[in-house]
Amino acid sequence: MILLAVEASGVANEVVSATSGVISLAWLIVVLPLLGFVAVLLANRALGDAVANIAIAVAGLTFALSAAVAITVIVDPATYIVPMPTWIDIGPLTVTFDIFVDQLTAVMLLVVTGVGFLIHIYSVGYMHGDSRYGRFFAYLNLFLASMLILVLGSNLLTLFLGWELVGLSSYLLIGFWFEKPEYASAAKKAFITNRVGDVSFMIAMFLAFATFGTLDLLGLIENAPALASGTAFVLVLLLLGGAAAKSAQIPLYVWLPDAMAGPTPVSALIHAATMVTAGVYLTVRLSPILVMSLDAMTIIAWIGASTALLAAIIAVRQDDIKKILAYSTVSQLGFMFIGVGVGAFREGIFHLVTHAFFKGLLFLAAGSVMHAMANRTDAWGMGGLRKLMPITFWTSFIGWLAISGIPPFSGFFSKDQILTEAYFHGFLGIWIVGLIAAVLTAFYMSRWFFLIFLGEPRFGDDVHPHESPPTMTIPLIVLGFLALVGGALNPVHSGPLFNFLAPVVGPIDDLGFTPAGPLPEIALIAIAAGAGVFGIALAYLAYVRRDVSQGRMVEPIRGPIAELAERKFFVDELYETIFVRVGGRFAQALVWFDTRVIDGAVNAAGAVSIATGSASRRTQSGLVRGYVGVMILGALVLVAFLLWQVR
Amino acid sequence: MPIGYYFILSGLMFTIGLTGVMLRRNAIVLFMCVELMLNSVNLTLAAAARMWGGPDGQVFVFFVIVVAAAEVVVGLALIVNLFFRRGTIDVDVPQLLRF
Amino acid sequence: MSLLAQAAEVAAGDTAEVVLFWVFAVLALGAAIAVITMRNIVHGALMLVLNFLAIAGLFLTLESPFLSIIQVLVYAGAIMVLFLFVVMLLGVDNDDLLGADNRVRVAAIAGGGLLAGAIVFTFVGPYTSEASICGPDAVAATGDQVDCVGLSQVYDEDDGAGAAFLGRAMFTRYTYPFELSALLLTVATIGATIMARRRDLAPEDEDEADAGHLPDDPDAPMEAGRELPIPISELIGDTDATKPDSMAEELSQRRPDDREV
Amino acid sequence: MILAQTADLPGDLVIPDVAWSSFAPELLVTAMALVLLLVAVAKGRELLVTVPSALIGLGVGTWLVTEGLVVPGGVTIALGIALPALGFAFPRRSSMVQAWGAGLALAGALVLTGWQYVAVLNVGGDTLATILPQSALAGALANDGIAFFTRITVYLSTLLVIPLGYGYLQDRRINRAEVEPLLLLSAVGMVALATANDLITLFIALEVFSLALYVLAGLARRDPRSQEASLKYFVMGSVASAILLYGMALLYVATGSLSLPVIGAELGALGALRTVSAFGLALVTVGIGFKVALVPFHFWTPDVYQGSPSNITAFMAAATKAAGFAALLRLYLVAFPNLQTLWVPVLSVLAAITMLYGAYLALVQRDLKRMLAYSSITHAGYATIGVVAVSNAGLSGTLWYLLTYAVGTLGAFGCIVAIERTRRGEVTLVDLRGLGKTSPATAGILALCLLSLAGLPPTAGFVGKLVVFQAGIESGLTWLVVIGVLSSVIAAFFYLRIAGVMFLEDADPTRPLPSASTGLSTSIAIAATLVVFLGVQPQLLLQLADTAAALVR
Repeated sequence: MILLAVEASGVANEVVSATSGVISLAWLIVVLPLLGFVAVLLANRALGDAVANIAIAVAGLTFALSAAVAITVIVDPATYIVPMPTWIDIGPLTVTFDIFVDQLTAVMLLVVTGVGFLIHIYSVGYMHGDSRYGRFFAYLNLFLASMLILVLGSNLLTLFLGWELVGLSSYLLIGFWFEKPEYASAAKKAFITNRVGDVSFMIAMFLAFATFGTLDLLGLIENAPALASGTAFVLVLLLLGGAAAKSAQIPLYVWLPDAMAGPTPVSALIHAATMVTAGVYLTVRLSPILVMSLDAMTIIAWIGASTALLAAIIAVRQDDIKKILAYSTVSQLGFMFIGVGVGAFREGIFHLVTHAFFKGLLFLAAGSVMHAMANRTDAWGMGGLRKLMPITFWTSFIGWLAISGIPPFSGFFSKDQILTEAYFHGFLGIWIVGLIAAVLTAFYMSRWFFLIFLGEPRFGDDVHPHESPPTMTIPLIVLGFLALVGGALNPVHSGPLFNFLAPVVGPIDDLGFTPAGPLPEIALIAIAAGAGVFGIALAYLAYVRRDVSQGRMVEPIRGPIAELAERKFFVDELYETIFVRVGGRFAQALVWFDTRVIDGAVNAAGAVSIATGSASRRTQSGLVRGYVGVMILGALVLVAFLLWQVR
Repeated sequence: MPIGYYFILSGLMFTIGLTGVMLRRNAIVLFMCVELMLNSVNLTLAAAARMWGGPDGQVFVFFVIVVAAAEVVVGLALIVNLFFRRGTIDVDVPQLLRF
Repeated sequence: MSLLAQAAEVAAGDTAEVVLFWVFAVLALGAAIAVITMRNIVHGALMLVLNFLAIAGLFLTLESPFLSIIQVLVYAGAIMVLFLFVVMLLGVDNDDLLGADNRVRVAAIAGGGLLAGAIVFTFVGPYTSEASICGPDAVAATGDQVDCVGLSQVYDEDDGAGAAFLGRAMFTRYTYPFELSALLLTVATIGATIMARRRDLAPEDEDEADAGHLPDDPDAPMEAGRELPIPISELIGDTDATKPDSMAEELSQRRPDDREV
Repeated sequence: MILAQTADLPGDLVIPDVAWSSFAPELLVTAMALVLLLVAVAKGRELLVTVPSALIGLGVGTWLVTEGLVVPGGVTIALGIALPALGFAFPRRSSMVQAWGAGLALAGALVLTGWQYVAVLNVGGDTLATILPQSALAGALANDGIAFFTRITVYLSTLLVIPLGYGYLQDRRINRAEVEPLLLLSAVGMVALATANDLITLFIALEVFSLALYVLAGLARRDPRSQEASLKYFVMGSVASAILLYGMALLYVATGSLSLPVIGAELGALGALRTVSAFGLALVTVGIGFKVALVPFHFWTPDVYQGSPSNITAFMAAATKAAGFAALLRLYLVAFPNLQTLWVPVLSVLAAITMLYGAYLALVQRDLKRMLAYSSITHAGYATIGVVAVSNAGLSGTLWYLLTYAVGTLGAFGCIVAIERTRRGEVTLVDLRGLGKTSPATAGILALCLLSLAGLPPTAGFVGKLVVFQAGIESGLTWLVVIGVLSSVIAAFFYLRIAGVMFLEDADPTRPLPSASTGLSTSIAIAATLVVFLGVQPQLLLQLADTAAALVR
């Protein structure tokens, strides 16, 4: 097998302490946006809308610097450590702010700052006239800085710092239009779901420290082969918990669709291109640990596959053009996790990059459409925008074909390579699920595309769609170009990106994978491409041939699953019941305990009376004595326990 | 007299004081119960001093008496203030702070 | 040798100690029970005095005559006078505030009984054997029995009351707490002046009206909204009461329902 | 008579050498408290008091300098000069003199603490080591890391509380002249508690600051809530200290000593008599658990925190907790190390319950002060993790945690004071709506402090939690740390809720804006700066905490 042979090329990086040259300036990549954030906030009142220029200049500079750093890494591949001040130094735990730059970082840097820069520009047009225009750019800069801390941190703890800051700034950005209460609550939901993942991440960190005695990425990666398989299993699952929250995987994906409440550039930047990929980045970064537990990797792969499938099913019946894209993002992230889980780390990263291009593009296009349609988002109220918005149409066209996996658009290569790898690594079930998800992807994206752009207009005379201003179309064109040619990064399995990343991802070749079947690579490629075409064809039959443009329009996809999909499989309601209602009962019970029980003197002195509590609330007195009573009860329990212990 | 009887006696007195705190709502009686508890501790300390044949316990008794005096002064001032503001010395009547 | 010291010597003697212990013990316990059960505060206070005096007597049997004097002077003399003074000042000589509910009483007494049981359990045995009789007795402690050294040898001959014995420790080893106790009394004095001042001349006291948002009548119902704690569903939404009170409702409301145009 | 007697006594009477420098900061603060009391009494004739005390200060300072104690001498002289200067600067404004005097004394105490730290750390051949013996005054006083670090936390908190409450007290017209002296004296009591090396000192120090706090809680004498808080605190506090005292007495019965290290040694040698010591241990746990508010001995906390004047609440939350934990650390690590098998499980369970219970109940509070009270209960649980770790890392972790908690909570209460100044009554969540828009500075600082309390990086609270949790993991208390992390996630809910109300909701134009006096804004700003500084560059003080751990025992 050609491609199995290539995987053996893992040559370890040498570690270089960068004190001179471009890389030694890498700390500026983090500091610049931070300064930009502060500067924009401070100058907001004085400069008015002109502050955006500061933010954009900062983003541009950061991008330029990142490009320079990336070029250095390409020219001279190594792991660079830029020494920075110490953060925490207590006994065995030493944490520095050192900057960590290697091939993977370089890729992430380019994606984050590149897409980030484009979205800064796009926001000039999109956010024009907003009352908190300046503040929006400040938050964008803050987000950029947080994401870069995450990417450049040389230590799990600094990575975590970025991880939390990313959550915080995304909270601010999702809730940016807090005038609508549901937006504010979407922000809270996102933050809280992420906090749940953080528990897992923090425990993983403690476990890693207890196991390795260090939190340095280098130390972790070096010592990973010595890991016991049991520890590795637990550690990887804990890491997965953190990654799943940030990257919106089952069961923690629920926040992402709601997060669409934020301004569309935010959706494009945070919820498509950068923040949500943090989980993928984390797992790939720690892939040497991942490969120590194949069981855990299999779990990751299955979580990815089921997320890809479930989100794709839900997306089929969404009507909000941003919601469709949101579920599509969840689904595509599922593909990336499939990649990570089946050991196709580089393919996962490749898909991350192409996804950043085409999903960023699609979101921006959706934003452009909303801009034209006076912020409407219902796909059924659109149609026929092809002629009215030609640039948006053609760029969306590229994005649509890219995400549907049609050759030679970028998405085809990355998705196909993940699925092929799944097949060759013996994950037949995942390969099949992935194919189904790919068909569905092509289907719902075509539905999205057809409903918006084709057919006759289905909106009234109150809106007058028009092409967006150049600040918005230029980023569209750039991203469209990237989505078109992005596949060239790694057109075949041994492409340039693949070789570039080879030294930094886990050693996959000695894991003993066996192909799942006799199919040759070319057949797999054909099947993957066929899946995309099949999905598009289905959608064409359902939404174009059936003449969508008539005044009345009926959703052709029906049935119980479709209904379930429309209600998002009641996952929100389920969580609501579990956490909010049950949790609420529990809290109320505790409060009841703390007030009524303690409060009512009657119940003060013993568990006996607690049982019969409410009956004897006759005397509302006894506060202090109630408190004293419980204190004494506690003392009695303590005394009894300790006396029992010594006897 | 085995020294343990003193300990048991003072322990019982302490318990009585503690029970009184749970039983009574009158702030003054409540403080009396606290005094009872402090005194029983004094008895324990004095008996222990005798048991160990050292001065530490007796010194502690002395200091406990000082503390008790100081506590009573502040406590009674509080009660007087409370009585003039609210007209009662029932510790359970003021219930603005809860939940 | 002072009279008191002689009394202590007699009191701490074998038979006399036993007799006196039981007399004072019964007195002390009885008085203590009376304190917590008597309805009349003045009677209760007098019972407390009796209890203090009984303890003073017990101090005598414990070879600590100096403590006995202090006990009578400070407690029975000063503290109890203060108590009685306040009782008289407030004019609340009748206390009908005994915990009204029988269940409280049962619970409190049960708790007290448990604690008392634990105490008895702790001390009976090691501390109540023959070896624990104080003084240079012939019975040596065996097993987990505890020996009682007694104070008779450590007192100087001319220090029958143990004052020098106490003072030596207090002003050498315990100088620092002694100084701290001076601080304690200062704090108590300042505190009492702040608290008990009927009217502040300057600075002006807080206006009565300023506290007007609170019900003057302690039995008045709570302000609206303070009665119940927050329902937890509000935690995720915001503070606006008109909102749907759950995430799911919000989500379902947002779902566009206009598929048929 | 007594003198004659001592002359005749045999040679076993050793009057201890008093190393005044061992408690120099407390002396300074106490002296200032007394001078301020005199100033208060002098009423308009402050110079009559300040000039003589300045002369005394100059004299003592000069003597100290000639004795080679340059730093304490310098501080004393500086204070001596500052006193009449204050009188001149604020003629006929005794409350300003009070505040400035108290602040200066506390700043001086901080300087002296720093000096002591350096002195003790330079033990190698330096003369200062003899000036500051490890245990001064025949062992009544321990000069170890717990003492030093708690001094920093307590004096710093008090220093921040004084400007923080100045305008507030004036607004509510409860700025009695005795407030600052009481604050100073209770700070001294707290530090004395942290330095106490025997049970008597420990108990008296506890009473000193408790009595002061009972009074301070009831400072707003016409506010029934303040009255109620004071009474409740007093009743429960005195019962708790009686229980603590009985526990101490039982320890004395068991070991025959009141000195903590000796108790520690004796408890190790004890065989069958562990019953009495276990009994004592249980009761001491109750008493100290009450002071630091461990569930189920926490019930006073919400009521008292809510009812007391806000600046006093801030003081209670920040400083009392530090002092209480200092005593807890010393008791359990110095006196009870041999009973570890007994108390480690007990305290671990208490810590677990405390963390969860506090966080869960804070969720459903409307009143901000009450919410912070429950949050303070939660934080007591986190700090306890460092204690049950029974290691140097745990010890330094707890000390450090208390410092981060103190600055965070002071900042938060400072913001509440700012909001409360413009209205009467409690501050509820509704009062905070849209504060991010109308008063971004207050809202920003409050959010920052809350994030620190929630333990989000890069704030001080994160480093605090990290250090404590790490110590817990190292000692194999993974389950406790997991509960801690869980509880901190629950806690994030309500901290975030406050931030959300401020930033993601519309302002109510009828609500008055918060107003901060110069002093208030200064201390809030300092607290916020510390929150960030300790989060981003914790190194300096972490090192101090680390050496603190090395100095114990």
